[in-house]
Amino acid sequence: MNELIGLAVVLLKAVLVLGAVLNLALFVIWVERKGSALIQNRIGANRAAIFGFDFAGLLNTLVADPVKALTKEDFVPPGSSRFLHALAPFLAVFPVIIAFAVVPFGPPLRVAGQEIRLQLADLNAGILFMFAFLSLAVYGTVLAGWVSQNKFSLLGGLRASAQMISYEITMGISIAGVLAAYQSLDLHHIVELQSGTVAGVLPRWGIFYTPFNWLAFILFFVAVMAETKRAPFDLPEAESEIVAGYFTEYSGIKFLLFWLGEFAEIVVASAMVTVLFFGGWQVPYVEVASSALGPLIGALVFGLKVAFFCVLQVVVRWSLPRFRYDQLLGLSWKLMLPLALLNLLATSAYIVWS
Amino acid sequence: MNYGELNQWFLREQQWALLLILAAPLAGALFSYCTISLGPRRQMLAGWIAVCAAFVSFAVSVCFWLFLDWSAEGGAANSGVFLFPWIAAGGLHLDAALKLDSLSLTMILTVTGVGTLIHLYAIGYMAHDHSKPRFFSYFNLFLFFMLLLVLADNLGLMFVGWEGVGLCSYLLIGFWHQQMPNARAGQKAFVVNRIGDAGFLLGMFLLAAEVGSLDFDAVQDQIAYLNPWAIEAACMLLLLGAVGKSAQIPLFVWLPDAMAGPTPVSALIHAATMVTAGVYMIVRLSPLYNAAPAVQFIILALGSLTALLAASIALVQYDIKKVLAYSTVSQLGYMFMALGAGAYSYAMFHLVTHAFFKGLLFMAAGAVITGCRHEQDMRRFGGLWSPMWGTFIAYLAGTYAIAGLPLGSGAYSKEAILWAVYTAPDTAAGLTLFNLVSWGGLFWGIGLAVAFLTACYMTRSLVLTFFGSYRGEGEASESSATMLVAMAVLIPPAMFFGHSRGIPLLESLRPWARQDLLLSQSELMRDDLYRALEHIALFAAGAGVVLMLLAYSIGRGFMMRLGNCIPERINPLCCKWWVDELYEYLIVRPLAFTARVLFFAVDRKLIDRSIDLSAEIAGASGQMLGLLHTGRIGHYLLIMLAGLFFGAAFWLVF
Amino acid sequence: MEAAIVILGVLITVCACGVVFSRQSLHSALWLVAVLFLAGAYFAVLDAGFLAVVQVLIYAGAIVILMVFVIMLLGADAGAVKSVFRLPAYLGGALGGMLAGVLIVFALSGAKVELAPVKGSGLGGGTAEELGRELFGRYLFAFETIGVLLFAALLGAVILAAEQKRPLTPGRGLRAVQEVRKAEIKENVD
Amino acid sequence: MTVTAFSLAVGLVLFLLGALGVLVRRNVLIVLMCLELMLNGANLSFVALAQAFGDLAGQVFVFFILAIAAAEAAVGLAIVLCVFRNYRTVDVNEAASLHG
Repeated sequence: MNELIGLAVVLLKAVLVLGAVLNLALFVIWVERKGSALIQNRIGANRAAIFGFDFAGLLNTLVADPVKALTKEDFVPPGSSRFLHALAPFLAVFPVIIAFAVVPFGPPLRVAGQEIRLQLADLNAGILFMFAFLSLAVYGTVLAGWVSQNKFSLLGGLRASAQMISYEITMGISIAGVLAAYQSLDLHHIVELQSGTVAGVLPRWGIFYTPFNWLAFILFFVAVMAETKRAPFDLPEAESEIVAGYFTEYSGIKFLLFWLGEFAEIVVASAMVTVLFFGGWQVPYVEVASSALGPLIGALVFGLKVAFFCVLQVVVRWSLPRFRYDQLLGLSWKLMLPLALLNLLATSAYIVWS
Repeated sequence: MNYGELNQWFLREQQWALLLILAAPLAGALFSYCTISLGPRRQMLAGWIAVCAAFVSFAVSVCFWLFLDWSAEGGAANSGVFLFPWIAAGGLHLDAALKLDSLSLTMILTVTGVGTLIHLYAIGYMAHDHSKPRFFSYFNLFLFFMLLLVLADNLGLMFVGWEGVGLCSYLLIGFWHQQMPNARAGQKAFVVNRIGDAGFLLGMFLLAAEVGSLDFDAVQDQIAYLNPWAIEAACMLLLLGAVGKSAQIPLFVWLPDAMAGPTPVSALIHAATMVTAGVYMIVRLSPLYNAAPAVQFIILALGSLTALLAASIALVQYDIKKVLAYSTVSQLGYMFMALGAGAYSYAMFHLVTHAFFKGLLFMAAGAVITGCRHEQDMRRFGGLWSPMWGTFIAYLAGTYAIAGLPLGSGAYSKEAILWAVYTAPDTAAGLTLFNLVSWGGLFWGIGLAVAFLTACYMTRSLVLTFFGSYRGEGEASESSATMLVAMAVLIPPAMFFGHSRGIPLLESLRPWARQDLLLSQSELMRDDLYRALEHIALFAAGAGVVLMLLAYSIGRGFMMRLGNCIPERINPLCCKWWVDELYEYLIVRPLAFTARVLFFAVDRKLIDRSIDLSAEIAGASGQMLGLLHTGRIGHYLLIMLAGLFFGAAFWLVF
Repeated sequence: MEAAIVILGVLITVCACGVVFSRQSLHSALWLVAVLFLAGAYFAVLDAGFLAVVQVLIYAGAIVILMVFVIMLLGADAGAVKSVFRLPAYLGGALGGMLAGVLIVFALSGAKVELAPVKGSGLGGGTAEELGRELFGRYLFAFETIGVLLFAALLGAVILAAEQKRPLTPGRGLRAVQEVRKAEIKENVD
Repeated sequence: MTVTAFSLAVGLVLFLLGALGVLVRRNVLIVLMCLELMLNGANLSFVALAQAFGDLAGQVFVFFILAIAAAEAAVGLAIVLCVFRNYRTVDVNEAASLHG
């Protein structure tokens, strides 16, 4: 009997999480459209309106774009296999969404004596799980680049694979120090550790956990942005150079899937940052877990933090120019990797001596 | 220093004296060779050094003969000297020791006596030769080895002398080695001698194995305990050595060819001394031979056959030295007959007389050859009795002696041998196979025929050379003084030594004589059988001489017809009974053939080929293995997989 | 025998056949990713959680991407099957089959070998801590050598693949480099 | 048919398919992939036996195999690049100049 209940609970959580992620992704799309307009001092998307109300462009991005994408002709370039052409966007989206399964978005809910973790899958090696699936995301772009049979997309794919591999390493090593500090890979446990305060004043968030975590945060944040192939690092789809890079040949729903994948990745990135460095659902100076409304407040706080970082990423995207390819790789291999190693060294030294 | 003191002094120093006999010729050889550094004019000094050395050893031998009592009653006096322990291998102990007894005394007296005279003769003969030092040093070296052979106390040392003598004969025969025939003659002599020596060696080894020591006395004592067959075998092998050295039936081919050497060499080595070494060896081992009746019979048969053969060939020879060479072979046959009959002392007696008259004959022949400017063919001689009257007298004396005419020394020794052969006891004469006639009688008949033939060919050569008209070119001139003196000195012993039977020679050789042997003049005269045989022999010799004189004076036509009835080519006598051709086809040709076959077939084809083959195999397999490396990774992986598969299968099965 | 294991086993086999028999190299690369992903899942089932994630992260995430990168770089399919000579193929196939036969018999006979009784999954799910303790405990030396090996491989790959502007001749000291630079400048000037 | 036996069988099949691929295929890249396949076969067996014997050594070993596979793939691809630069093809049989 309770297995069924367990199953039901998991299904409920799964639906909940999926809905949250997709909505959040669409919300970010809207934020980007409006945000970029705001930054560039223009009005942004407001054509789609029902009886004159455009709900500040929301209608445009949430209803008009999806409908447009759905109704467009799904064009497959001649000579490439249909199946692979369809597989690429799926591979781009699927891993990112699954990566979200490990994110704890609230303190455990005590219902009828059962303790339910507001976390879809409580894995021992949680963070690695996310990394693993993020690294799978690369195949989407690479496959797309190769299948669309043209030089530009091929170049896009190549650039994507090189970029992803280099920044994945930096990402891994930068958080190694932090995880060493937390002494655990289980995200839920990490967030619990971030309650309370450091030296009375600062909340015991990841960023203040060890003297060097701020460096780890900066490296990690930059690496994650590179992973999402946006903003300064959007070489694989650089419009000016290689005509929208790997999804040149895509249109309609496949193009939308690529977009969705990208923005989902932004959300996952922000989620990782908040969980690791900004205390996930922890509220400074307030014991969220113990209070009755804990789960609700935790989830709300977590959502706010993620939203804040999404907006941050959008702002960064529309303000920094694009890297050149060798600068991109140079940055990763020559600057960020050594820094990450230094950080790891310093953090482990700190852990040993403290 | 009267005679008595001299006698005492000599008795004390006799060991050194014995050594001196040997040392003198050796020193002579070394010094005469040293004169090679002097100018050509002064090289004759080598000759005189050689003569002096020979004379010294002759003088010492004479002293021994005088000062020691050799008569049999006083116990055979002998003296010996021990030089140094030569071989000590396992059970065999050979030491270099010299021994002198009546037998070796007779030998060294003849050897040194005739040797000195021939050295003197050689000075005259070799006057115009360019390498005199080399010649005289070889001559003296020969004398040294001959004396070593005679004085040796055991077979080992005797063998050293035996080989040395063989070496010197080779060197001297091939003295004028610039001409190929002389060199080849030298080689032939040496090879044939070596075959004989091989027999001698084997005999020596057998004796050493059986007796354990090679000393003559030790052998003599052990004879009773030896296995009879071993004795027969040892005697047979030693006989082979003697036959090789003394040029008997199977191995006599080298002696006629040895005439290629200078005449003094022929005179000394191939008439007087070396060829008699075989006889001396058998006499020295007479107790051994007495115990081997079968071998004695073989010796008797061998000797008579050789004598007959050689005498027949000598009849038709035109080269004067060849005639004398074949006569030597037949006279040696005579000596072997005496040995076969057990009359060792008669053999020694004939040996001594033969040394004298044959030496004389050879020196005379040499004088004639130098006189006629080195012409050797008797058909170019003739009427030389007037220009070379000295040589004529010498040759006449020699012929008189060798023919066995009455009162000649040859007669006495030949008749004694004939008598010994006739009365040879059947046991001593060995097997009476067919009991028809006792073997002794048969061999006596052969001996008589040989005596007749000897007389014939000697008078023929005398007549052809000295009577009739001179058929050669140019003027024949008498030879130099030294040669004449040497010949003159040798004439009396050659002619009259026979009478001296009374001299203790036969007496002293008693230990080596058969019991029933008549050893003194008086005994011989009293025996009527001996007197009968003596008359028959003298009649045969006389008939031979008279017949030849008539043939060449009156019956010349008859002689011509007789000669032409059998063409030269197939006349057995002229072709020397085809013995040389026999050896050529029986031995030399097959040997050469097998050598060639072995070389081409076995060595070239089999051995070299197999080595090259292994090299080729290695190369080929390397090549094949090379193919395995195709450069394709697929193949390599395949091979790895195959290995894995077989490994697993192997592991699985076991 | 859980259903998952059987399904995973079958899926892995199918994907493996995909890798081996697909004509295009990229197809086989993708099949390989599938195999690795499923293997990761299989590890997870076999109480090796950390290993599963690491497998997916490193294998699928890095190594195969490298291969895909090379495939795309070389346009590998340009040189598709050219030479006709197929003997090694058939031979390989046959031998492979035989080997398979032997090994399967080998495994079956092995299966009879009494495996140690499953001591309960005293494994603790193969979490990172235990593995870490093992790795830095008993196998520290091996871990260090693996580090050295990886460094060597890194160097090797870089040197091998680097575009050879100047041949790796001995004596590429400072002076040699300057000379070459001078030659290049001269070239440009002409 | 216990879990371990089944896992061993699957590992074996993976290994065999990998070996077959390595032998049969001509494209060197696919050969490399099949090699990875073989290694995975081995990994699978290791983990299965690790679970069977309850000893972590198996997993540690898989960890090392992983590292080695990475190194091998890196160097292998570098070599493939060199070969491609010289022979203009990746066909294994073309690059066969090193022969006896």
